[in-house]
Amino acid sequence: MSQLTPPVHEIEDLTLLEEVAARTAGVSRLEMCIQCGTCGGSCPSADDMDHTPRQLFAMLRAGMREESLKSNTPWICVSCYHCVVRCPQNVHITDVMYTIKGMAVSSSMYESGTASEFSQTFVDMIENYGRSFEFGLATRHYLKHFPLRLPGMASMGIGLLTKQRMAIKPTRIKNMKQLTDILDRAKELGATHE
Amino acid sequence: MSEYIFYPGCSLESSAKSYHDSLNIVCEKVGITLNEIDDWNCCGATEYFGINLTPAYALITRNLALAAEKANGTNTVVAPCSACYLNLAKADYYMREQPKLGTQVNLALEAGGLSYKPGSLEIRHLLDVLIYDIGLDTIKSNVVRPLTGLRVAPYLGCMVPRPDYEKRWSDHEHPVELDLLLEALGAEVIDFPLKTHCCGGHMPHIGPETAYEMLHRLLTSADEHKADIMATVCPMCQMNVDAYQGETNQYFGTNHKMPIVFFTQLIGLAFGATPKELGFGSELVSAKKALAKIGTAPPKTKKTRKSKKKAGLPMPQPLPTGIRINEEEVIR
Amino acid sequence: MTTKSNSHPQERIGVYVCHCGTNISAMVDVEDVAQWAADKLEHKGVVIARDYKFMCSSLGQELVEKDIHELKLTRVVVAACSPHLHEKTFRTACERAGLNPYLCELVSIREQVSWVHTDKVAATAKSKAVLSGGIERVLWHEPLDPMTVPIHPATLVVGGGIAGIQAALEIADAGHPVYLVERDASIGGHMAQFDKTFPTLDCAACILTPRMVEAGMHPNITLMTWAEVENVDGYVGNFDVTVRQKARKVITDLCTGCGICEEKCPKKVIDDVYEAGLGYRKAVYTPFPQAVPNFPVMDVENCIYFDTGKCKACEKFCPTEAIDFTQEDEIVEFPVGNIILATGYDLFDARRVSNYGYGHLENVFTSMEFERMNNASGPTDGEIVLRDGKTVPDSVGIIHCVGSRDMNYNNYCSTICCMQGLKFAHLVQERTGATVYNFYIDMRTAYKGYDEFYQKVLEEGTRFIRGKVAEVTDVARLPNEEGKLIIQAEDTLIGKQRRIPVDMVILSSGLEPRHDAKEVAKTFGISCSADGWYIEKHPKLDPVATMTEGVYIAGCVQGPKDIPSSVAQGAAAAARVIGKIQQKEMALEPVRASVLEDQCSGCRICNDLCPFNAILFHEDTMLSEINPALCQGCGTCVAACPAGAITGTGFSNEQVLAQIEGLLMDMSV
Amino acid sequence: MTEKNDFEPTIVGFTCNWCSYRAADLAGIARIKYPPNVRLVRLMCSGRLDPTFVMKAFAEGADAVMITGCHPGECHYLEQNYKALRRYLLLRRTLVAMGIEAERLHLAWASAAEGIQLAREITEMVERVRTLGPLNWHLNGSQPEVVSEAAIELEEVAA
Repeated sequence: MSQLTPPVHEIEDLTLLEEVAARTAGVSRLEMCIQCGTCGGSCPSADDMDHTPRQLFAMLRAGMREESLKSNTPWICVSCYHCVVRCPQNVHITDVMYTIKGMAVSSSMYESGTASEFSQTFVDMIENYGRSFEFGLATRHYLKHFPLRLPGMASMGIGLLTKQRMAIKPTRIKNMKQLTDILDRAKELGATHE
Repeated sequence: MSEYIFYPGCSLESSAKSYHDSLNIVCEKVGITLNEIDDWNCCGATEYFGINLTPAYALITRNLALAAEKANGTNTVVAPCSACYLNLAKADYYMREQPKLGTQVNLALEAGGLSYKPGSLEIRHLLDVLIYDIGLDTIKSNVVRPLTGLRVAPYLGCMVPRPDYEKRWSDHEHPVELDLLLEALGAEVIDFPLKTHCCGGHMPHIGPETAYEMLHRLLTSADEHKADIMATVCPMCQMNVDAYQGETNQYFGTNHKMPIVFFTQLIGLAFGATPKELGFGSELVSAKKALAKIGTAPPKTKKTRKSKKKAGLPMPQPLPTGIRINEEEVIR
Repeated sequence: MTTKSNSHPQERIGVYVCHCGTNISAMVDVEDVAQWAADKLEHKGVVIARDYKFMCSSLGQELVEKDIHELKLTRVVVAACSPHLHEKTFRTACERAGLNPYLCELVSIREQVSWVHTDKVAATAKSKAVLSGGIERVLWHEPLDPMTVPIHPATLVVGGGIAGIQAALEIADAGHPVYLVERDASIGGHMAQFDKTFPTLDCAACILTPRMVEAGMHPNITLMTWAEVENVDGYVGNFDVTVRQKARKVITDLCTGCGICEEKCPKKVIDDVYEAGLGYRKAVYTPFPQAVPNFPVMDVENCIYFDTGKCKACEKFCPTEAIDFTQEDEIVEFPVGNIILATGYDLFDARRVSNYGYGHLENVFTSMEFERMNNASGPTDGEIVLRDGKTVPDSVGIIHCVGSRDMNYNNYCSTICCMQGLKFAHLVQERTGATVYNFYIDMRTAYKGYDEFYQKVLEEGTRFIRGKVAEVTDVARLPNEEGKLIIQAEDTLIGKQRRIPVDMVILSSGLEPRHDAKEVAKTFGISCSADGWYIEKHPKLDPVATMTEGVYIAGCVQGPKDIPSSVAQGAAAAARVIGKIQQKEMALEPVRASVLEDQCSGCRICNDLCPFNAILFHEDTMLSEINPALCQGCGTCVAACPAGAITGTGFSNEQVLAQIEGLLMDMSV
Repeated sequence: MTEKNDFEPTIVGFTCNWCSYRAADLAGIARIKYPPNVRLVRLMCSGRLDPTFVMKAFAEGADAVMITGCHPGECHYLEQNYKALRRYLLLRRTLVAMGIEAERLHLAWASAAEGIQLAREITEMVERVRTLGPLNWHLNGSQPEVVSEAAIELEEVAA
């Protein structure tokens, strides 16, 4: 059975496939893939992926570490879980995608930053406020990655603001220290991606 | 009076305020008391898992720990947001499936003086509670302004019916719960084939073209079925379909004008609340025109797939559409 | 130490340790084991301990026989391979030498020692322990005589599909009486619904109906259709069967099968059974023209007369006054010696895979619907058309593995669907010229002539896409998809998602156990795997027998299989039964439980525990008694008897407790 | 630590003639390796398992006992393995009451086809018992008489 995020040195002798399985929350069943393609067939964003999920799993099996972690596939995954409920082998595909993202980030393999930086920006918000903060997220993210889209989007943004659907000031939870302590401890414990 | 622990989630505080307002009205009418978790934090949406696993689960579980502390007779947490619902449910389920995760998360929670025993809470979506606890009969009995004449596309998106760890829904692809609920309000519910398809998720921020494509599929199908309005259970779906409809139109050169509102807004309307107190008007694609149809006679051109009755070969009967027709329990 | 010193001082034990070539001796020091037994277990009664290259060879057996004669051995222990392989060999050797065969014990030091361990010292030590356990145990063995029971010559065959028909004909042809009981109105089973059969493309009806007629006319076959087995009592050789003959509402002695009643019946009903929901029948009907027997049955639920009290058109027009609205079910009882279960399968309900749209999208068809559509006597007179009843499709997609090889539905491979899918591809192409796409995970075309058929279909130009279909939808994205069904799948050989627009989709559905398989298994006292297929006695060496003596299985009831395999199993089961009948009586393994009358308190706890209803309670004496012919020797009652009043031959408490002692002889307690 | 690792437990395994004993045969035929610490007793059915057998094994010095049978629903004798399951649960309670760790009694299902699974179960069991260390229950003050009394009590409830 898969072990949760053991320190890196403990899993050195695992194959790439075993390592990904071991780093995935829950029981991934990744080794059970029969390469049927249900995932790739179900995926609403497959057209934009470098590899279909099935191909990615074959690459993990073949030990193609660099190619797997550089693939844009997990970043294009929209977490729709269609593949998960249809997978005949009950592979926890979406969670495996999260794992690959994490491994790509920690090994600095994934370079086209839009997706990973969106995640990082989001996480930074949470770590600062305990809540997500859409206005700040949007402006920071779009200024950096889609400056050209901003004028076109301004009307939407103004719409959201005037309809009071986007707060200009973030909300912070009361016991931010508690959350920070928990997250810091969690990061020490799961020193997976560092 | 049914009491539930309530986890609103970040969206309901800002972009999905109308969801919050309307669900409060609906819950009050049907006798649901929601006790909000004190000082809850963000669930991490779909973003935190990809960055750091243990903190992602610790982040979610802090909420469960806070909720369990004030459980006070009830152990059901209601989450109206799909992503929140899924994340809370997933954390609870995976910590049971893989006890080591639970141990590790609890070690982290300890740093904040908290703890949570996996499995001690039941995490459910608001729609689930309305259908299976309150029941369609109660809903029906509260209807004072039937939504007759309004053609509604029920839209659930992904994270409510899937992955469905606890087998709470009638189907993963074509669940009937939302349809039945909207029918109970008197609305004309279209057989929306994409009701559990993706709205694009976080793609508007990452690869907008991918998102436009998905939104285009949804809008085209809803238009083809002559829907007046879409009703959703998910703040992200609402945001994407509503806020990025303009960009999608630009990208494809189309002219979709499909309003999308929260299902609780429609329930509230049928229950007699005013559009204003339900948060109508905050949608970017206005629902005004659609709402004007309430009470009017349904249009003559009634074209749904089911109505094709021609001399030909008999169609198989669909599986009985009773709610929750899941697999028989297997002893193991 | 609680171990008694030799409690059987009079016994003289011979111990034989086998080398099995080097299979055992490479990992176990067999000489040492034998020497140790001779030295250290002498006080247990071991008078000779030998090791030998091949104990199972005739020389090895002669060694045992010679020792029994010369050393007056009263017990024999052989340490060799698994008792499932050679227990019989050594028992027979003992018998030849005049020793009761049940005084021999085999202990396994090959499968459970030499082949699974890697440390010779530890393996040798374990061998000694295992041998010691066998020696302690054999001391408590008792001479047993196998029991014999007479075999009733009649056989019950349940299920009139091709497997059941084959079995019934074989037995009947051998001159023995057969009761063939079928739940539906006619025999023929699923095969009667098919049009062509793979890979030869024989017409199913052409090859099946002669066999049906033969079964219907055979003087040795009593055909009972529209009937169900309600209860089975008794045991091998002597079963008592109770059958419910459901009311046909037609007097078969008078009916000539002219069909006028069906013609005149005003009520049209969708035929969910024979026509797979694609066609209609009347409320009084024979399921198909070649039905055997050719008598109609009345569908009371749909009959206008039973609903409103009016109509009776059938009665009015029947020329022989054969309609009887008052007819009731009848209970029929008869004895048989053996039973063959050939109750077949249910087709997987494709509506459960909601992403394939069956029941929702009108031009999605199941394999059985397509079979009927293809059949010249079917609802479309053999025309392949869309649900509108007239449009011939230009393009057809065939989806394999529907409901099979999928943890969400059935985990197993249904084995027939690949060939079925290929057959459909051929038929569509031959009859419509449409473009055909087959979507598969793995192409499984094992067995004679099957892969050749795949070659043929490839040659015909069917487009094969390797990928399990994700969904079938009518939501078009591109103009060429408008008005079509779109099959969305990953073409795994190119690693791209593809959307193929087609006019018609055929789902090659898998096979499932009958919905009532578990209850039926209970009625016949046999076991059922967790998924519902019946369990054979041995998956390789005894595929048609069950663990219950006298009950055999044939065809899909044992697991998904095609027609040739079903026929082969039907014949095989018949051969087993004929063999039994001709023995006239049979010996039963004397592993049985019995009640020690003086210790039985009459508490009746054992009565309900027995899975075979072998325990009888005598109200007069207030004692329980075990019918040795019904008892299968599981020992549950022995373990449960609070008074310790039940003993199980071959597995008595003394034997097992002694064996445990022996096994742990090296433990210093 | 090293003391515990040197300890080689002795485990008595009860097998069903129709499934787990055949699984053990199959493991042999397939040459699957597992530690030699388990000694098997063949019964006709796990339902034949008399609680006294387990007590006897402990009394004779076994460090642990393994009960194996057909999967639920697959019993050769219809459903006697459910009775084994019940007795197993009762036995575990009794063992705990007597000061023996519940982990020393283990129930595993293995069909005739599951040689690999049975070998894995055995390997895991040996590892578990190795960590538990030897069963020194006589030194802990329990007497064999206690065993037989408890066994009698069990027999009464076993039905």
